[in-house]
Amino acid sequence: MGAYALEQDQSFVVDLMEFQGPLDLLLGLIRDEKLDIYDIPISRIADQFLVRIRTLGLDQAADYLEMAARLLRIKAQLLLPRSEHDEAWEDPRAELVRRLLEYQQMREVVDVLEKLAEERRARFARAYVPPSGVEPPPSPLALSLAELLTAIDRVLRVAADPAVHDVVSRALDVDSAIGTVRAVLLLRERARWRDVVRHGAERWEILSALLALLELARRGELTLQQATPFANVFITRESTGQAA
Amino acid sequence: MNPLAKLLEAALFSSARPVPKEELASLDPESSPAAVQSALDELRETYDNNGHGVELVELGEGWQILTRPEYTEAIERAQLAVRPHRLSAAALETLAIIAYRQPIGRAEIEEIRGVNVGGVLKSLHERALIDVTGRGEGIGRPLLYATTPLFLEQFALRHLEELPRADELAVALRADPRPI
Amino acid sequence: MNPLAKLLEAALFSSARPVPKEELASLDPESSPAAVQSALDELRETYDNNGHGVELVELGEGWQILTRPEYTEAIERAQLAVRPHRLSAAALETLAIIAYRQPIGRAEIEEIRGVNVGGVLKSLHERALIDVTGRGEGIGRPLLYATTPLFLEQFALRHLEELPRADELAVALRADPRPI
Repeated sequence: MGAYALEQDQSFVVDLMEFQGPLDLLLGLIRDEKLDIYDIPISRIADQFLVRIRTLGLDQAADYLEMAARLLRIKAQLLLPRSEHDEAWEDPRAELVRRLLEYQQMREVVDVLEKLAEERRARFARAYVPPSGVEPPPSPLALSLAELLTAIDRVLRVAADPAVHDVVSRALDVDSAIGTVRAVLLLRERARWRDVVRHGAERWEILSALLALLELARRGELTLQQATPFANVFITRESTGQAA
Repeated sequence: MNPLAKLLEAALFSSARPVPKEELASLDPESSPAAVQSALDELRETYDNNGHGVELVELGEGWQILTRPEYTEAIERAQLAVRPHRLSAAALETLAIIAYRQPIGRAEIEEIRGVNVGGVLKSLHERALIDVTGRGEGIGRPLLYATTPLFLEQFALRHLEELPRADELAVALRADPRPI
Repeated sequence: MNPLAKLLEAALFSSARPVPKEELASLDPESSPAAVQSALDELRETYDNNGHGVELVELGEGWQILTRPEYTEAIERAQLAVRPHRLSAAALETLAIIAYRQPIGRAEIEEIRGVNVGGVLKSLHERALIDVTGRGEGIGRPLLYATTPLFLEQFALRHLEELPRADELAVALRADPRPI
């Protein structure tokens, strides 16, 4: 599954070509030609780079085109005339050399990581995990911003899809009605039937609210009063009920 | 232990389910059923005689290494003491929607998530991560939810503006190949 | 084995992930950290000296029992467990950069790798090998990434310092190219 996900991104194309990007390709050329990385003959390497990305079909890939443009720019800069003893002159290749070395270093680390991962893959952890016996009591919440951001990302992906509404008959939802009642009673001590059931509520909503009220009354979170039949129902929060 | 007993131990350890004897036998085609049985006996005796926290048991479906029951309670207690509780994906998504769209009513959240969020709202409210801040316009004047100061505290945010904008997030978390 | 070592063995057997040191310590509140360490040593020696198919290793900020590599092939052939997928070269390069430069933003990773890394970051994040740890300074306050404990675990590292230091690498960074 993970491998599949990785294949989804554009690096897949580059994977096929056995090159991880323009720097990798460039290093390959330097190695093949046995060139000194600190003294790259830019004009020659730029021409070869262009030929290679054309033959490899990478001449449409932005990352490779950017590198090609960079090489041609350095080539042009090196052709500019300069005086014999120009102290301020900077080799236009310096930045490229720095990046190539940095990339090479990173590849060395990749070799280390690959070896470590291979060693770890060759060992299995315990697969059977005994089911926990008890419902865990509420323990401190561990929340990370990253988790929240990932959730937002999931939401955005889903929310971007066109909404499709299916009409289904709904079962009672007493739990949410309980939530609504509790929420109302958080705001004030006394409430009326109208406060917990919206105007024009569907039958399942009315029934859910009624069951919720009865349930909460049973749990002692509120009391229900109705002066006369069909009169307004008053809902009063019990002070001993659950705190907010 | 003899080599076959060691192999069986590794295999039983890495299997998610009890392993039938035929499957254990297939680990080493050279070994006879009698050799497999005597290796199992050796493994069981090693666990029993050398004082181990685990034991080898034969269940209906096969053989399995299990922790001894007397340690279960201590292990569960230690896990609870150390492993913090995490919010479910559903709760996080609901919280994310409220954080970005507050104040927001339940119907609107359900519209975005496509599922009933009654239970989730309730538990977020119990955890004091959201609160009812008022009632909206429209049919039934729905309750509106918003995040609480505790929410900011839990995510180590100074204020809501520290959350990335939706468009930034898309760039940061999503595959986003440059235009060619 | 001593009673604490047995308890630790049972706890380590009950987890598919490395068990954090704090959790091991809280198994028996009466035991000192030194006692826990010596029980762990006893358990490791028992596995090593008495010829077991498993061994005790320290990794990813905790301890874990793992099968010995010589049995992997037989276990896989008998289809009792499967090895996880290898990471792609793109994923490894990105992880290498994050491991050394964390916390690091996407632009900086792309600068080093020379390619777009949006998709790779997303899959590494989905596999919980990296995490967002904050936001950087500068334009758009980019999200910053760091490696997770699971990264250490999957590369069997105790901590990041086990990776080679820059001066231990064969390629040394040299400031300027030779003058022409």
